[in-house]
This record gives sequence, C-alpha cells and structure tokens, in this order.
Amino acid sequence: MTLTASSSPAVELSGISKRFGAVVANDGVDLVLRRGSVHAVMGENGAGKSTLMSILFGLVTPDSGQIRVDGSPVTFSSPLDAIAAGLGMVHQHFRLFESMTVAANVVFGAEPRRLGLVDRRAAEARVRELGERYGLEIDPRARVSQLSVGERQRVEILKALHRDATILILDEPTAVLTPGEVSSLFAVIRRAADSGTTVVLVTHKINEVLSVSDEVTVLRDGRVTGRFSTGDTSGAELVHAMTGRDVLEVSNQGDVTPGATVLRVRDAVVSEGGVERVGNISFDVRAGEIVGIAGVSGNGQHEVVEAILGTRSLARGSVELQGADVTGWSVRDRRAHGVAVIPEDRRGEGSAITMTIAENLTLGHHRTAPIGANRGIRRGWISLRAQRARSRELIEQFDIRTPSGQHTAGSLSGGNAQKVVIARELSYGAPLLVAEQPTQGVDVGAIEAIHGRLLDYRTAGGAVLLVSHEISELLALADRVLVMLSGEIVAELSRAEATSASIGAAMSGATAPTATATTNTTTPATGVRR
Amino acid sequence: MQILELSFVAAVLLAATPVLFASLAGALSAQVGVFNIALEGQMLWGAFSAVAASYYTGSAWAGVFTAIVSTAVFSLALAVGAARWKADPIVIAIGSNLFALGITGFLMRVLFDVSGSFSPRGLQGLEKMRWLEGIPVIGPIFAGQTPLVPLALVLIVAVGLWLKFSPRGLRLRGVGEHPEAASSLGINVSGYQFWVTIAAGALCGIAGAQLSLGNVTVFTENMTAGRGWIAVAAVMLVAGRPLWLPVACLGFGAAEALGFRLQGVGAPQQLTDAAPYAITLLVLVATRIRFPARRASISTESTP
Amino acid sequence: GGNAEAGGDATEASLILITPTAIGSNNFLQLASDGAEEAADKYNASLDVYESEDPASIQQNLDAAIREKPDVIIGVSFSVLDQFTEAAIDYPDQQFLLIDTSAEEPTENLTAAVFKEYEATYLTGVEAGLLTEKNNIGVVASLDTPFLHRWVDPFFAGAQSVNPDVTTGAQYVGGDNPFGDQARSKAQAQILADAGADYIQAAASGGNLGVFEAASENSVAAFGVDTNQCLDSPGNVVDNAIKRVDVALVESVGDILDGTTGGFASYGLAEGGVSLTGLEEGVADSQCLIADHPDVIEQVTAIRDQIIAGDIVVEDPLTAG
Amino acid sequence: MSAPPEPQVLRHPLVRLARVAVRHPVVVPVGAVVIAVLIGAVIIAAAGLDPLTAYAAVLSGAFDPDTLDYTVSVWAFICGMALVAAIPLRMGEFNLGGNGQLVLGGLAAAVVAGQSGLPPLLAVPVAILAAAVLAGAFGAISAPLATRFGIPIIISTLLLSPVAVAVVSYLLRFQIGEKGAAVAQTDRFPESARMWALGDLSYTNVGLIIVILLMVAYWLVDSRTAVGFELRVVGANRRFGAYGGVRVGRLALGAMAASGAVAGIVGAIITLSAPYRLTDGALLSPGYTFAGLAAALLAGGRPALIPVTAVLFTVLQVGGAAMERSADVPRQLSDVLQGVVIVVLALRTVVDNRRSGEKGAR
Ligand SMILES: Nc1ncnc2c1ncn2[C@@H]1O[C@H](COP(=O)(O)OP(=O)(O)OP(=O)(O)O)[C@@H](O)[C@H]1O
Ligand SMILES: Nc1ncnc2c1ncn2[C@@H]1O[C@H](COP(=O)(O)OP(=O)(O)OP(=O)(O)O)[C@@H](O)[C@H]1O
Ligand SMILES: [Mg+2]
Ligand SMILES: [Mg+2]
Repeated sequence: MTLTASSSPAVELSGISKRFGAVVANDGVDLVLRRGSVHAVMGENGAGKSTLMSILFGLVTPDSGQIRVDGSPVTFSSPLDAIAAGLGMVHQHFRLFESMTVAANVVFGAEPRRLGLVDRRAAEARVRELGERYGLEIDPRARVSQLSVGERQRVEILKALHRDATILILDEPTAVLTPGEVSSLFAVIRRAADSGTTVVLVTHKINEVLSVSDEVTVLRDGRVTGRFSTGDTSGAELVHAMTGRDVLEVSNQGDVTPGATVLRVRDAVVSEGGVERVGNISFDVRAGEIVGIAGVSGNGQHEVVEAILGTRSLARGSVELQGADVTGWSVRDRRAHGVAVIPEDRRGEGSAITMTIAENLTLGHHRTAPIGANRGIRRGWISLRAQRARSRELIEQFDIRTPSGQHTAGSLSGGNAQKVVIARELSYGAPLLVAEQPTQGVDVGAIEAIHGRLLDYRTAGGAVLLVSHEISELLALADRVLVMLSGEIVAELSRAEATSASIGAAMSGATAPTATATTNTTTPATGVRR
Repeated sequence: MQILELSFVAAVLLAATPVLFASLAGALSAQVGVFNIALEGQMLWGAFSAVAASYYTGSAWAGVFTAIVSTAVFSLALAVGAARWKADPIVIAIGSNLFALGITGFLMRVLFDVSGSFSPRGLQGLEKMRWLEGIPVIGPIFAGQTPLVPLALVLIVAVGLWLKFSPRGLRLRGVGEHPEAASSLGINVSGYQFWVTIAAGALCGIAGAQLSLGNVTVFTENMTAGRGWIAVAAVMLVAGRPLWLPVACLGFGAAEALGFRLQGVGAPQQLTDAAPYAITLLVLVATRIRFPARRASISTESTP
Repeated sequence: GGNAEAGGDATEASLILITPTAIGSNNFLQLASDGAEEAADKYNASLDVYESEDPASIQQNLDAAIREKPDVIIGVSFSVLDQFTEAAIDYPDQQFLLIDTSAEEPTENLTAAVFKEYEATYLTGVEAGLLTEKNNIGVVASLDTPFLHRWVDPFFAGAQSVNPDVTTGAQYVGGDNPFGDQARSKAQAQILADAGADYIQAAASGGNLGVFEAASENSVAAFGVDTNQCLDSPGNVVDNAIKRVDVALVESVGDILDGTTGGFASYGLAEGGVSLTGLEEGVADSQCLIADHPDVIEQVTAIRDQIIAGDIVVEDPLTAG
Repeated sequence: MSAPPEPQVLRHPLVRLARVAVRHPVVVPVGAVVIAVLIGAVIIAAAGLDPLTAYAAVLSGAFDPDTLDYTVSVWAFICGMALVAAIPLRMGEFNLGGNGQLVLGGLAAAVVAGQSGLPPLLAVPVAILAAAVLAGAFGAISAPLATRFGIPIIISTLLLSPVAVAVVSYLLRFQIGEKGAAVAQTDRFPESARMWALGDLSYTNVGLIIVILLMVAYWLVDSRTAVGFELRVVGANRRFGAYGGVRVGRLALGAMAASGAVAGIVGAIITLSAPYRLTDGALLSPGYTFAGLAAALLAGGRPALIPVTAVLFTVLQVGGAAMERSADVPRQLSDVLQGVVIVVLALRTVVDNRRSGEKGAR
C-alpha cells in the first residue's frame, strides 16, 4: 500500500449540512480527500453517505457548508460544474442509456466531433485507449442493454475517465459484483490512484475497505464519527465507529436436521428469445435448511427465482411446492400456497416508491387477515387500522429508519428500502423463502440482523433458498451450496465441502484460473449475458 | 380506382402534410420524454393565427410566421409545466386542447364577428409551386402544393439524421431515454425538454398554417378535426423515430384517400371515418407481434 | 349566433330562435338566424337565438324559451320536432313555428314551413347535365343522411333527364367535423375531378368552400346551395340551389303575428321558397357562370315551369325511401 | 446544523391548521378555479365584455331553480363519465375511448328498448344491463391489446373509439334507423322502455340514482378493498404488482371492462331519457366524455373529489349556454375556462407538492 497521507488535499468539504424535511442527512460533515489516495466512506444505511457524495458532485445543494477543490472554494450548482472541476461519479444506481452503444455512453455530453457531427471512430478509439490504460477492456460497439452488470460498471468508470476525472467517486461499486469482478475493479482503482487520481469509495464492506483504501471516514446519523488511516485501524474499530457497538458475525451452526421437501424443481428449462437461460436443472429445498445458490450474476439464478415465483414461465420441467405441482399456477396462487421472495431489484420490482411505507408493507397481505379483513363476508375488504398497526410494528421490529409509515418508500435510503422488502417477505411466514441478494447495499449491523433472521427462519422450520454473489454470505448461512454457471448447476457442495476456494472455482468453470480470465478479450467471460 | 396515379400521390401527400409536421413535433417531444398529446390544440391555434395574420397583413407568409411564433408561445404552458415543473403533460395537454378549441371560436366571434368559418374575400393563401409544372413526376406531385409540403419531408429527414449523428441529437435522445443519466453528465434535461416542447409548438404552428392557408384558405371552428390525434397515433406507430414518420403519415393519408375512393364504389361514409383508425390499430398489433418489447432494464442499487 | 336586439328600445313583439346544434359553419342554420333577424327588424321584435348541442339541451333551451313567453318560438330542422310537438300540446297558449320540418298531427299553435329543396337541386342537375362535356358529374355532401340526399339524388335525376349518358359519383365528408372540414371536402371534390367529373354540386355546408377551391384548381365548376355562393368563389360556381329560409321565416312569423296559425306552408319552386340564382333577377351581377349561358337558363326556366305546372314531378328522396 | 427555525407566528395552531387546509386535496382545485376565473375575466374584459355580468350569468344559469333539474342531470352524466376516466386512471391508464363506449351503450339500450316488447319493469334494467355488457366488453378489448401487444391503453382506446362511433352511425343510418326520418335515428321507444321518472322532474330521473350508486361503489372499492389497493399498486409500479401476486392482466381487463360498462350505462341512461330515441351524434355533441375526463383529472381519480370537480364542469357547461343566452358572451368561453382550469390545476398541484416537500403523499 502506497503512503499518500502526506500528499496535498484535492478536495476539502467542511461543515456540510443537508436536511430532507424532518431528516437530517448530513450534519456538519468535514471530509478531506488527498490527491492520489483511495478514501473510503463508511456508515450504516441512511447515515448520509450518498447524500454527501451527491453534494460533492453537484447533484444536491447543501443547506450549508463549503467545498474546496485544490484549495479554492467552489460552488457546484450542477454536475456540470463538478465535472469541470475534475470530478467523476459512478452512481449506486447505474445511469446508462441502454439502447446506445458503449462508445456513445462514454462520450455522451463530451463528444469528439468531426464536421460538427459525433465522430464515432474517435469515440471508439478513445474507449479502447482508456480501456487499455486502466485495464477496463470492453467492446465500444456493444449495446449497453446486452452487457452484464460488471461490464456496465466499467462503462460507468470509463465515462468519468473520458472526462479526465481526477477525482472519482464510486458509490457502493461492489454491491453487485462477483469476487472476480471486485478484484479487477480494485486493480483498476489502484492503477488510477497510482497515476494521481483521487478515489472516493462508498462501501459497507470492511474487508474491501481494509484491502483497497488508504484512509477511512465513518458517518453515523449524518455526522462524522471516525477518521482513520487504514493502516492504523482494524475491522472491529471501524464497525464500532459505524454502529456504536460491536457486531457479532452470525453463522449457521449446522444444528438443524432438514425435514420434508418444500421446494422441488425438476428438469427446469427457461428460455428467452430462443436462448436457454436455464438449462434443465433440478434441485430440492427442504424444511429447516438453507440452500445457497452461488454464481456469477447473469448465469440463470435470477431466472430460476422468477420461475419459482411464477413471474416467468418454464419452457419445460416442473416446480413443486409443498407437494403440489405449481408449474402452471399464477404468482398469487403460489404466494398463497407458501412462497415469499426477496427480489434482487428492490426498486424496480420489490417496492413502489410513490406509495407509503405502510402500503409497501401491505402487498401480499392485502387479501389475508388482519389487513384483508377476512371475517366471514368481509373477505376482500381492507382494514386500514390493521394496515397502520402492522406497519408500525414492522418498522419497529426491523429498525426501518423513517419518521412514520405514512412517508413514501421513495424517501428511504437504500438500505432502509431493503429492510422494508425483507420485513414484508419475512412476515408472510411462508414455508419457502427465496432470498436474492438479501443484504445488497445493507450495512454491517443490518447484515447481522438479516442473517440472524434468515437463520431463525430456518430454525423455525422454514425452507430458505439463498441466491447470493457473496461467497462469505453463503459460507456463513448455507447448509448446502449449488453453483450455477451458464444456466446449469455445475456443482453441489455440502457444508463441509464449501469453501471460498471450492465455490470460486466452480463459479468460474471449475478448472480455469479466475484472475486471468478477462485479459485481451473484448467480451469478458461472464457467462450468459443478459 | 387509380391508386398508382400521381394525382393520388399528390392527394395523399397534401392530406398528410399537416399531420407530418404535427407528428414530427410529437416525435421530438417523445424523444425527450414528454408525451405530447397537445398537438391537436396547438395545430388548431396555428391554423387560426395563420389566417388571422394573413388577413391583417395581406401576406400568407406573414401568416405562417405568426403561426410559428404564436404557437410556440402557446406551447409555453406545456413546456413550463412538463419540462420545468414536472407536471403531468397529459393533463396539461388535455386542458390546452380544450382551451384552443374555445379560444379560437371565441376570438373568431369577437374579432371577426363570424361564427363557424372565417374566409373573408381576398384572404391570402400560400402560393402553389406552379413553376414545377411540366417536370415529370415532380410536377404532377408537387406543382399543386405549397412549399411547405416538400419542406415537411425535408425537415423530417434532416431532423432524423440530426438526431442520429449530431452531438445535440445524441444528447436529446439521451434525455428522453434516461433523464437522470443525462443530467448526471451535466446535460440540462429540463432545458432540452423545454426547448423541444417549444419547437414542437412551432412545428404545430406550421402544421396549422399549412392546413388553413395551404390545404385550403379558410379557418373553421375545430378545423383540425382529429388530425392532431392521428399525429399522436403516428408517433406511437413509429415509436418516436422521425425517419419512419413519412411512412406512417402517408399510410394514414392513403387509408383516408382510399376510403374516399371506396365511397365511389358504394362503401358507406362511416367506413371512411373508421378506416384510418382501424388500420393504425391493426398495424400496431401486427408490428408489436414482430418486435416484442425490450426486457426491463437491469439496475443494481435502488437508492432513490 | 348571439342575440340581436332589433327595432330600437320599444319592441312590439318578441321572438326566440332555437337551433338544434351550434350554428357554426352550418350555412343553413346561419340563414335561419339571418331570417329571424330580418323578421325581428321587420316586425319590430326582439330576438334571442338559443344554440343547442344535443336533444337534452334542445329541450332545455325550449323550456327556457317557454318561460320567457315570447310571441313566437321558432325551431329549426327535423331535430327539434319531438320537443316542439310535445311543447305545443303542453302550452296551447304559446305560438311555435317549425322551419324545415312539420308535425304529423299539428296543433293550432304549431305552424310549419317546409321546403322542397329537391326541386331546386333537380334544376342544378339539369344545368349540369346540359353543360357537362365529360358527361360526368358529382356531389360532395356533408354526411350520408336521408335529409342530405335531397341534394344528391335529384341532382343526378335532373342531369340524367336531359343527358342520359351522364355518369355520377357522390362523396360524403364525414369525420370529426362533417359540416366544416374544408380540407376533406376539397380532397373529395378532387377525387371526383380526378375521376373525370367536370360539374360538382357542393352540399357540404361549411365545407363548400373546399369544393370551390378544388374547382378553381381543376377544370371543374361547382354548384352552391342556400345562398348565392358564386360570390364566395367567383369564376368557379355555376349556380346555386337557393333555399329562402329567411323569406319563409319572415313570412311565417308575419302570419303568426297576424293571427294566422297552424298548418304548414310548403315552399317549393311554385311558392318561390326555393330557386336558382340563375333564374332570378340580376343574374348578370351574380358572378355566377350560368350568366354566360342564356340558352341553358332558357331551358331550365322551361323545366321549372313544367315542375310548377305539375308536368314534371321531382321525387323527394326523403319519402322515396 | 439544523433547519432554519420557524418564526413563532407560523407555529400557532391556527396558522398550522390554515397551512394544512390550504394543502388539503379538496382545496387545491379551488385554487385552480380561482386562478382560472381570473384569467377568464381578463379574456372577457379584453374582448370588451363585462366579466362580472358574464360570470353572474354563468352562475344564475346553472343554479336557477327553474333549470336546476337540468343542471343536476348534466352533473350526473359528467360524474358518470368522470368515473369512466377515473377507474383506469387509478392504475395509471388513460381511457380516451369514452365516446365509443358511450355510443355502444346507447346502441345496446336502444336495441333492447326499441325491439323487445319486454314488460315495463324489465325493459329498463335489461337495456341498461345490455349497454353495460356491450360497452364493457368493448372497453375491455384494450386490456389484452396492452398486455399482449404492448399497445398503451391511451392509444388503443383513442383508436377504437372512432371505429365504434362509425359502426353505430352506420347501423343507425342503414339498419336500425327510423324509416323516412331526415336524420339517422331510431323510433321513439315505447312508454315501457323509458327511464323511470323521479317525481315530476323532467330531466333528472332514476339515472341520477344509478350514477350515485356507481360513485359510491367506486369509492368503496377504491379505498376499502383489495382490488382497489391492487389498482393503486399497479398504478404506482406494475412490476411490483406482478411480483406481489396481482394478476395485472386480469386487473387491467376488469378495470377497462368496468370503465367501459359505466360509459355504457351513461349512454343507456341518456338514450332512455327524453326524447326517448337514439339519434346519430346526439350522445357525443354535449362533450360529456371530455368534461368527465377533465373532472377525473382534476380530482386526480380520487373518488371523494369527483362529485365536486364534476360540479365545476357542469356549471361551466350549463352556465356557459345560459351566459350566451343572456349575457351575449360567446359560448366558446366555457371551453376556454375549462381548459384554463385544467392547465392551472396541473401546474398548481406541482407547485403545492414542491412547497410541502411530501412526494406523493395522499
Ligand atoms: N430525496 C430525499 N428526500 C427525503 N429524504 C431523503 C432523500 N434523500 C435521502 N434522504 C434521507 O436522508 C438520509 C440519508 O440518506 P443517504 O441516501 O445519504 O444514506 P446512505 O448513507 O447512502 O444510506 P445507504 O447505505 O442505505 O445507501 C436517509 O434517512 C434518507 O432517508
Ligand atoms: N462510436 C460511436 N460514438 C458515439 N456514438 C455512437 C457510436 N456508435 C454509435 N453511437 C450512437 O449509438 C446509438 C446507436 O447507434 P446505431 O447507429 O447503431 O443506431 P441504430 O441502431 O441505427 O438506431 P435505430 O435502430 O434506433 O435507428 C446511436 O445513438 C448512435 O448515435
Ligand atoms: Mg446510499
Ligand atoms: Mg439499428
């Protein structure tokens, strides 16, 4: 790790405050970013990290406070100002034009021109050149809609680099990446920092912070609660600064004997536009066990989840739930029969941001007592009182940070929005719980709580299917791990067999060494593309 | 029926021209993410202001100019509302269509003291391009038309290419496809939406002027008679891509003209009325079957 | 529309005119309203015009009118018939006048004036039949309704009576604005012209202007309706099937004010209620093309006289089924 | 650092109450109306007329005891057509095909009433039922067009409507119309098939009660039932609904069928009322469809507000005609005012939302 503490500050934020209605998102935050360093910003969900980054990038105007770049005060009234000052940001939520090519996305807003028109060749050349310089190879002519998540993120970084960003903000960049993708991203970050770029990294993951950053700032409730030099700190210290307490790692003790089979998938095939997304897979999940599905994103895991829930139909094969063949059933009937799903895309699929938190917590319960007032003839009616009472209860129980259930789901921070989804799905008490990336974007304290709940669910006799990119999560929770590659199950590992190495090897195609897979090719080996 | 005759082509083109301009307005709006169904009302206002200005100045081109400017102003409510204030463009459009219908009839009565139609003696219409007569193919098609007719085609092609190849065109499309993405790259999203909506107003002004000073030389209450809605349907049909608009609009024109001609062999008038709409719907159904909708986008983090 | 206070401050009578739809560009309704104004002038009466939108608002306007207790409530067109017939029974002391339609079982307080437009259209047809060089004529009408066929079928019948070789074509405007869509009526006249017609009867109300424009851009001549439309498009209009709604209205109102009520007057060629511009005084200044064809005028005059004499009976498309 | 402290006066309970009141959904339309009335006044004055006289004529025309009967009947039709727009609006869809559904309802009612020979107690209900079924089925077509072919409901309804209008016009003209009539219309219906009267009122009849029942039903479904909740969920995020087990396709089908059925019922009520016949074009010329759409938009689809916003458009429509009769102001002014109200409202809600900072709060 290079020593950069002595280099000059590239950016200084002082006394930054921002309120949203009753919520104080940032409260007098000071942050100093040194040139050529990697600076991690950590904090619980809703601590104000994204807000601070948005302020730094000119997307949000602070109520008070000052920003200096290279020592001189600046005011960013729009991202344009920030970009001009040398900042670039990769958002938590990708902002790409799906119908356009990689090159078009990269040069958008700062296009090379010829005769007044966009010079496509120059744009493509630029993408290739930047890709080579930073190790971000990608086909400039590929359409973004066809890229994997990891590739999309490269495009995002290329966008910033194309504008000669010397200060690069990455908001939770690893939340959706596979281990391989994470390590190649870190290589890129290191390379950039070594060539003088200042990198700000917002993340919840302690090990990432420890491995890639030079300095760490911790936020809690909008205030700075700790500043550390990475070399001088420990994971425990960071966690304490974030949460104000010590966090225990929960893990599966393997102490439950599985019962009857709850989910039985047989010879399932999912195809789309003639391409098989899932090819002929079979597996069971029994009561009292957590079955993990590991795999690089885009290898058919999501399609399996959709097929279980019923939002996607099987081309062939069957899904059985508690002994009943539900293959042709509607989502509603399957849910009623006993399946709950925590979906990967919580904003697109798992919630309605314009509705209240209480209403978001109601869906799926709205036809069953007590909310769907199911007393005799009152079937199909909704009890507003029960709805409110229930939302109060769940907000309390799941520690959702919001003034009240009558606020919209859209006003919640990323992690709290995830808690709403989890609260709703866990409270169905369904025999089968499918959890897809359940701790995505969630802080360590909340991860602990969610992991605890998943284990409790299992201990109480529930069957859990856990789809995750996080090998550590699978190791901590799963009784068995299935590994998916190109739409097929390529490995089944028992608790004893499952290790970081064995899962990682299976994910990348068993024998191939992971780290070198993506060199000198414009179509990295990320399995089936979306 | 003589479908392949040049006079038929000329008739179709003439009927389609106001719709072409209006649908270009709609397509541009669609490209920046504003669902613009105010075309009908704006075209009506354009038709009225063109006639009024031509009447007062004695010059049809002054009428066209006035229609462009005044309809651009007319579209301010939609531009400000939809682009700057993020109000619902559909609601504003429905209101402004009603307003246009009322205000044109109202002004006709208070300004000219007539109701129904206004076509005073000596009202100047747009000149036809008679000098093209004698040129094969071009002559029979365009000699009886105003210069606005070829302009519509040229403009659509120019705008289509501009959208595809120019930096601003690229940005404009980006604004509609993913406004947050565009704005995070420093693009003034609401600025683009605002000016495009104003430009759409100006185009509807030309559409109206062509209708009231080109196709005929008169203003009549509700003279657009659904042409703006046909333009909306055309925009839908081509999914907002301008280069396809001539196909869609000329398709409508042909459907209508064909319906008229079918009356000659005994088809009821109601068939003519229904044909353009029914055909559009059938084409929409047919094309959607062949091009299934794109899959929903993948997103990673979901912080609002 | 609007209301015209006629006859200064001391009016002697009061009239209310109820139209079935907005007057807009419907020149027939316009003519009725002109006639009502003329009557108001002539009899020193006040006049209010109530424009309706649909059957319910006709009723509402009629109720409002009855409350005003004017001397005469005038209703125009078939569309108001139901409401007027009932009102005449319910309010025996109120005088009602129906223009262009009549009740099957009229009461004493319900006077009617109807027109034989078809007789005039027959004569324009005769002119077209005599003048056509291509032996091809057409009609552009607003809608394909039974009533509007009074401007279609007799036109063809008249032409064929003098020129059996003539072929015919009819176009109906339709659409969202059938009585005022000049662009459509023009396109349809163009179709007729393209199909070889050289004389076209315009019966498209406000859309007639579009027909005249098409005429001016092709070697086609048109016929107008109701008033002298040659003035609207000099050089393109041959003649007009005039309908003296105004005259009939003024006369009927006079009769009622004089105490002669009930029954119905039928205004045909004989009564001078319908005619052609070409058959009237001042043809020379009418701007109508027919002025250049004294021979045709002569023949048409003869046929008119035969109709008046009953030697020729023009079939009414409405009753013909 | 905290937010700037609020001045003391602003914390007074009365002031707070006032601030809440100003933001209350019922009050927002009122503000829009006030602004629209002012703009209208400027237009009237600019035309050289007297705004006060004109508005007085509008109000006295609409609320004149002699014509109140008529006004109430118009209000009922506008409410009905507002429901037609509001039901799909709840799930984020626009039904612009009210005209076609209205005339199909009229057609079904006319066919049943004119040719059935049903006993008096049955004829009216059967006619209304037939109208609801035909128009409902027609409205429902748009749902599979949207779910199967991805054609937005706003477009398919817009395109289907003129087709239905043309078909009804054709049937009236050539198939079921009265022979020898000057315009295309049916015979008058027999006494047994006329809308049941309410006392001795001449315009308002049992149709009013039917419309009120429909509105109550909509209010209950929207606020108190699972189906209403699902409609709003789908309106907020379709994928969320599908994932949560809402059968989106069926829901859309149901909503469009219900919307079309209500339009059909309104068409039947109008047709079965005086003058007891279906006349080509007569159902469309008063523009109830657009007035209803406007009222629904103004109410944001909220059931409790629709009767209120419908009053506004009723006043403008009925009073507009009265204004022309008595104050010499062109009738078109009422269209102008309706347009201004809608635009101003669309802009004002936004301004209010920003001020209050509560996105999407109901
Ligand atoms: N636009 C907004 N309107 C209202 N409240 C907001 C808005 N944006 C953020 N907040 C609130 O501000 C607080 C800080 O949110 P922020 O998104 O910065 O948190 P974060 O640290 O990024 O959390 P996470 O790790 O969950 O992404 C949260 O309580 C959030 O609910
Ligand atoms: N090298 C490049 N540099 C900049 N922009 C590019 C480049 N290549 C393509 N684009 C942009 O990417 C998009 C897709 O380009 P392409 O030419 O493939 O469009 P297309 O597929 O023909 O469009 P459509 O099918 O919609 O007509 C366009 O927006 C284009 O402007
Ligand atoms: Mg965040
Ligand atoms: Mg292409």
